Amino acid sequence: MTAANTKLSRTPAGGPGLRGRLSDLSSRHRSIAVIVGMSLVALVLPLIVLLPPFSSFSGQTVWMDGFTIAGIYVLLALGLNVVVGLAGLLDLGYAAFFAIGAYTYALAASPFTGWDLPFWPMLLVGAVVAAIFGILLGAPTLRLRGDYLAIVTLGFGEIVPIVILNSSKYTDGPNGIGGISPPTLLDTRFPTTGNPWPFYLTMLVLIILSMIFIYRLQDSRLGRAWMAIREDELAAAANGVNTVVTKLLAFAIGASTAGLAGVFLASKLQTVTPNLFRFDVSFTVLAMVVLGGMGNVWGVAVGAFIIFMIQSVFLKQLNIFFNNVQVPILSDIDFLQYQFLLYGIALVAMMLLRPEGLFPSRRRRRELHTEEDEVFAEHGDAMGAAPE
Amino acid sequence: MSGQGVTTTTQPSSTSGNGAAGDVVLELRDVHTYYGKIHALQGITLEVREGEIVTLIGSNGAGKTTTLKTISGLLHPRAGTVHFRGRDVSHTPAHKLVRDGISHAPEGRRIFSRLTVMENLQMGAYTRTGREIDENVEHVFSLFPRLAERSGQKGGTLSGGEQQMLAIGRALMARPKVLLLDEPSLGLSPILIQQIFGIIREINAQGTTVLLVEQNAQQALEVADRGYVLQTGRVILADTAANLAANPDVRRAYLGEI
Amino acid sequence: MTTTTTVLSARPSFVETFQRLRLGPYLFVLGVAAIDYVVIGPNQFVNALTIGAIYALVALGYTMVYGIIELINFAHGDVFMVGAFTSMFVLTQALGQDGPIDSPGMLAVVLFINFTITMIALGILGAAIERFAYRPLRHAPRLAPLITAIGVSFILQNIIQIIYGPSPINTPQVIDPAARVEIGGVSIGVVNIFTIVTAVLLMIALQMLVSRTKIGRAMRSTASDRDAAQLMGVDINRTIAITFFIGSALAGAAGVVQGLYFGNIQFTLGFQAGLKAFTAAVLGGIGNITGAALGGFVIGFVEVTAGALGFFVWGQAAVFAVLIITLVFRPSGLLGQQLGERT
Amino acid sequence: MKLRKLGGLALGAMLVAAACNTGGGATATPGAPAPGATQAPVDKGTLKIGVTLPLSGGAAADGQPTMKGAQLAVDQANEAGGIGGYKLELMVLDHAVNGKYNEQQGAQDMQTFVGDSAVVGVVGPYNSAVAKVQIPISNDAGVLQCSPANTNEALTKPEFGALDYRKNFPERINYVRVAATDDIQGPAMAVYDFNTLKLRNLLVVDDVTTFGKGVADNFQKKFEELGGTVQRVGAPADTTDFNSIISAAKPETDGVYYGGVVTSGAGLLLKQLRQQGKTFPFTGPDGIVNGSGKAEGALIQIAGAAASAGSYGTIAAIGDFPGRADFEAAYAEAFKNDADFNTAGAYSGPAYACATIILKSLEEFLKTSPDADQAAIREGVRAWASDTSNTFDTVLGTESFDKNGDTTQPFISFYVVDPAAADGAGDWVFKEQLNFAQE
Repeated sequence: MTAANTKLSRTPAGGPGLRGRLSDLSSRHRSIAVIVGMSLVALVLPLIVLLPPFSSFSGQTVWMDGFTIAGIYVLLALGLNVVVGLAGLLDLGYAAFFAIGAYTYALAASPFTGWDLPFWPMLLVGAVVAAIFGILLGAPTLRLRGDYLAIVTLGFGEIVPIVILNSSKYTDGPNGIGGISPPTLLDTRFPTTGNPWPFYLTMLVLIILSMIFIYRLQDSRLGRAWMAIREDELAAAANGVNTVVTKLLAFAIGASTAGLAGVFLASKLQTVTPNLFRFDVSFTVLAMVVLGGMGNVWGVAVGAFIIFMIQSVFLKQLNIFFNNVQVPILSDIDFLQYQFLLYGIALVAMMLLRPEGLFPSRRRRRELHTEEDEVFAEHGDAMGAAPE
Repeated sequence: MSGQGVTTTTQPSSTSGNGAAGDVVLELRDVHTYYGKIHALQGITLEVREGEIVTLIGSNGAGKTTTLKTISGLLHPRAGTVHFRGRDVSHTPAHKLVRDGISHAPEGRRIFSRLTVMENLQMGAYTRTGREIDENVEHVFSLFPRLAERSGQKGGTLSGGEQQMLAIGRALMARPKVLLLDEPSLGLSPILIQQIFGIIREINAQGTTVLLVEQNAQQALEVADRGYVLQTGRVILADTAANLAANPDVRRAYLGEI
Repeated sequence: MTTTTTVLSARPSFVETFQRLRLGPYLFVLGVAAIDYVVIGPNQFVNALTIGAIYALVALGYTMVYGIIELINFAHGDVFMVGAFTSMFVLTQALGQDGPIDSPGMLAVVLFINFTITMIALGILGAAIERFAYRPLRHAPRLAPLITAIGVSFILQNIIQIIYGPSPINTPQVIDPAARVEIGGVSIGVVNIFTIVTAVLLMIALQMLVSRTKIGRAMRSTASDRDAAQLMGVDINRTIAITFFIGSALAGAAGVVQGLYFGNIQFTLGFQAGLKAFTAAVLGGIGNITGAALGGFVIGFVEVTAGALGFFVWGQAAVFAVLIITLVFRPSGLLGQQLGERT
Repeated sequence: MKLRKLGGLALGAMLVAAACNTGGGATATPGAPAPGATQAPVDKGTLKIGVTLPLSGGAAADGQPTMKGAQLAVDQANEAGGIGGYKLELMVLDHAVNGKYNEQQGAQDMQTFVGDSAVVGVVGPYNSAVAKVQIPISNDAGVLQCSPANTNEALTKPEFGALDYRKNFPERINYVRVAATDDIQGPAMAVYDFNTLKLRNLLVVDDVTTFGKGVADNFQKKFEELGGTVQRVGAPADTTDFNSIISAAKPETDGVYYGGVVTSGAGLLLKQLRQQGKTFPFTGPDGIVNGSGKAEGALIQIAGAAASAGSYGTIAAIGDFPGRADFEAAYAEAFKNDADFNTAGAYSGPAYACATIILKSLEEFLKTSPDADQAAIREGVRAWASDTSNTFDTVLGTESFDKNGDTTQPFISFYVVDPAAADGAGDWVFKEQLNFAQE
């Protein structure tokens, strides 16, 4: 208790005044840093794949298409990081919001409904619709303890695909929705093959905007409230934080980012099916956030990118490589198949050995390493195992 | 101030037979304990002799409860040692110390609310077996007849005073050499407080050494043989209870005198 | 479970006694069962009781672990799955069985050995998971053990997948699945009866263990107040390990029963079953053993009723809907205390 | 067929040593590609045939034998000296994620193929759901895609919404398939159930997938037209407990149709049916005809040989073709070193046929334009294959495609389980095949 209070007092109250202005300034710098950093990434990635080890696998357009899909996961990880990393709420059904975003656009711009609403405003609509579902789910359950939320979201993540599958009238069920319009800019439709630049750059802009938005939130009063809740909800409440509203905002913002990613996916694939949003998407994104470093915006972005590339390129190449060279045991191992074994080992090892992730934020590392000593944790008499 | 004879009371059940003062059963030497990064005990040195009632007094946050937790093994010192009957127990876990003879009735009673009174007592004798338990239960019931009446009731349904009796009775079930009592009078009516302190005397008279932490310094110094005054994790004063009760600084700071 | 009989002798102020005995939840479940029986008929009712019994056995592990260390052990569903595979291994490799056993004596011996070995093996697995994956994180932020549990779940699934492959695998049904007996004019499968009776017996045994024995008291006191329990001389680590052992052993028993009943198992078995069993535990009031058992049966009713009424695909959604509704309107579940209640 | 010897050029890089031995088999197989007889033996480089299938985890049992069918055709073509001076290379991409087909990965793999200008045609996919995300990409790029196994009618037929998938170039047919569609396969079994098995009241269960629900819908429509009644239930593929469905079946039920593929579901449904004493016929589409009682994860293996008696299934392709024995022998010889997949699967032949069609189109195009660049070759192959007037001699017989890219020889083959086959483990045996070309 005392420990939590002292920790809490470390975070300033925010608001106007010199300190507020200072943090404003630093966040503005951060925005510039994000723009500069991501622009560098945007330039370097297409160039690096022209170099030997990469260029031998596939051509630049293929690589860039892969990067674009990886960007979807980066976006998802950024959003889930708000929920898990910043606010400390475990969301295990994150793919549900991804699905909601994707189906929102699929219904808005496909022959299934006959509508053809433009992509750009739909990005926002998809995000808002996902956020609304996030609030509808979160409002009643966020009052409960954090691990209940994990289970409720897991259940929600299961229900959404089931509902989509079985509401053929509105979603065409397992058939999915095809013929979704790609985005148009200045009356030109984005090419779905051949020229990957429009989708690539769009994704990049989405990531930059999301990162800046999340950084700003993180440095705001809201961000500090999230951190306070993550550390000690009771203490946060005692310090005047409206915990339910604050958690709800984290949940809604996380959901809306997934919605954004969903709209983008639908326009990129031009077809959506319920199968795209199974629980393994939720768990993959969670692994990305944990491995990247919960709470660290850059960390999870980089983590997501690397993990996606490992699973979609590296493991495949490993398979092909060992199949070709015919190493006795290794060529029998199917590396793709054991992707989740690797995730599992990584999650456990990470929590035991390096809970702050591969790319930790400085603050998070400090927090996670203070509690190593024998602490007399205050356990309440929450629930006895007593019968009757 | 009447007080029990400061160090002169002979202990009827004292087995050591080492004179009136008794052996040192418990000794803390320069103990430093932390909560995470918070330096809660900053070098506590104290001793408790067999048969004594020793009290720790001090304001909130002085480290009284932390000292008890460090002795009973719920916390372990980062520096310094705790010796119990000549053995270094600084890093012995709590559940083993119970077996060795240290019982701790923690602050806030911490009784098992969903276990019955009888089950709570049985838990107290967790380290004991068979007939011993029955004897101990009888012993506790003789000290606290109210508990006998309520033995089938859930601990959570007891009144505050009854819960305190249960907490003390439960601690006694292990037949401790040293009983650590943390704020036994907290939240009780004056009559009940009198009753509880009477029982503490009785327990002590029956041969149990008591280390008592109390907000109610007045009462504590009345029953205790000696006392230590703690402030911000340090011992600032150690003396007989009578002397402490007479000390003007103590009277001003802890006994409510202006 | 036993309190239902006490009400018959209750004379003074019925309402008062009713409230004191907290019979509401039991009557609720009985009512659900009765209505369900009328709606879906005896055959479906037996189906519901059977799968409900399996869910209940798995739910016990969730509830015990949550009760004692407040961790949702995500890996528990997969422990159940490992139990099913262990049982298959024991039956086929150690006992050389591949189908129904005719001689009742022989059958009893085989089942006894199978249950014993599987439950002990799974108990050890559960305790080992606790020791290596959860204990080091006992003082870490809450999120850490939850994430570890998810990792352990992946690891268990993939290890079984590596050993037995991804395809569903047949496991010997030593109790002839076609054998049926007539009870009250209803033809019931012998394996159904065996499943239900086994589950109920295990639950009663667990109840006795928890309420009557020293280790049971240690578990309850640890759940109630870990530090106070420690001050009583309870070895917390050992008690928590034993809790994991018992919970996992019960999941192992559920795995045995699963194999006997369905005759086919797959490495993915644990995910769905785990979610449903967890729902059962929450519905019953997590931390409450009787509640978990009741919850398991209710989930069985919900699922089977959906199937019986022709909404099979909605069955799973209905189970999760039950979970969400429970958490929203009665987070303490049927029998549990209010969340976070400190008395 | 004349084999032209090349100076050991192509032989060096052969992955499968056994391919050397299949030389004789290749000439005997009607579908063996005709090598570029008229071309001068110059090395023009390598062209690629893509294969997009789920190949790992639980999907391996479906994907691997199918992939190997295509591999056999390409190996044989290389052994025969390549085509038009080009060597051929199989480019295999697996879109199973965590052991199950994954549409998004399938889309990415198709991007990889279209992004590699050496890819002149693609064999696959296996699952209709994956085709739905791949066709928009391959259509946009104009890459020929030949699926050995897709049966969902919406992929090709405009009246079922196929134009949604080839939105960019609706008139450009780049997706062809050798399997009959579900609007043929489903009704075919409905007629068989009604007329041959004399069933009237069916329990129809589907696995709530694109394929399963689609084929069951088609089945139900036809069966009801014929005068039967249907009780319809959806049960997701990972369902293990069908007891409540079985108990809920109407008392007059005299048979079951299962729409879907076997994960564990169909096998458990069959097993639990028999355990509840229901001995009526169990029928289904190609998804349930997936190997003998010895094959891991196959329907007969899960349900057991005895329980599988009375099971009937269809294959949306020709079952009894002239060169079948030869093909299976060639396959077994070529892959005898592969412990898991050394016998041909239900879609090995169709995949072999698909590869043959791509190779044949390539050969014909190179005859007229030997010096075309890769982009022109790609388009030439697509145009030749989708030209409704062209025919292909394949292992499945003579194939040609209609204006939507569907086979003009939509055969449905009927199979029944013989519990005594496969040394008592039970296996599917061929009963009859019908050509639904005029439907």
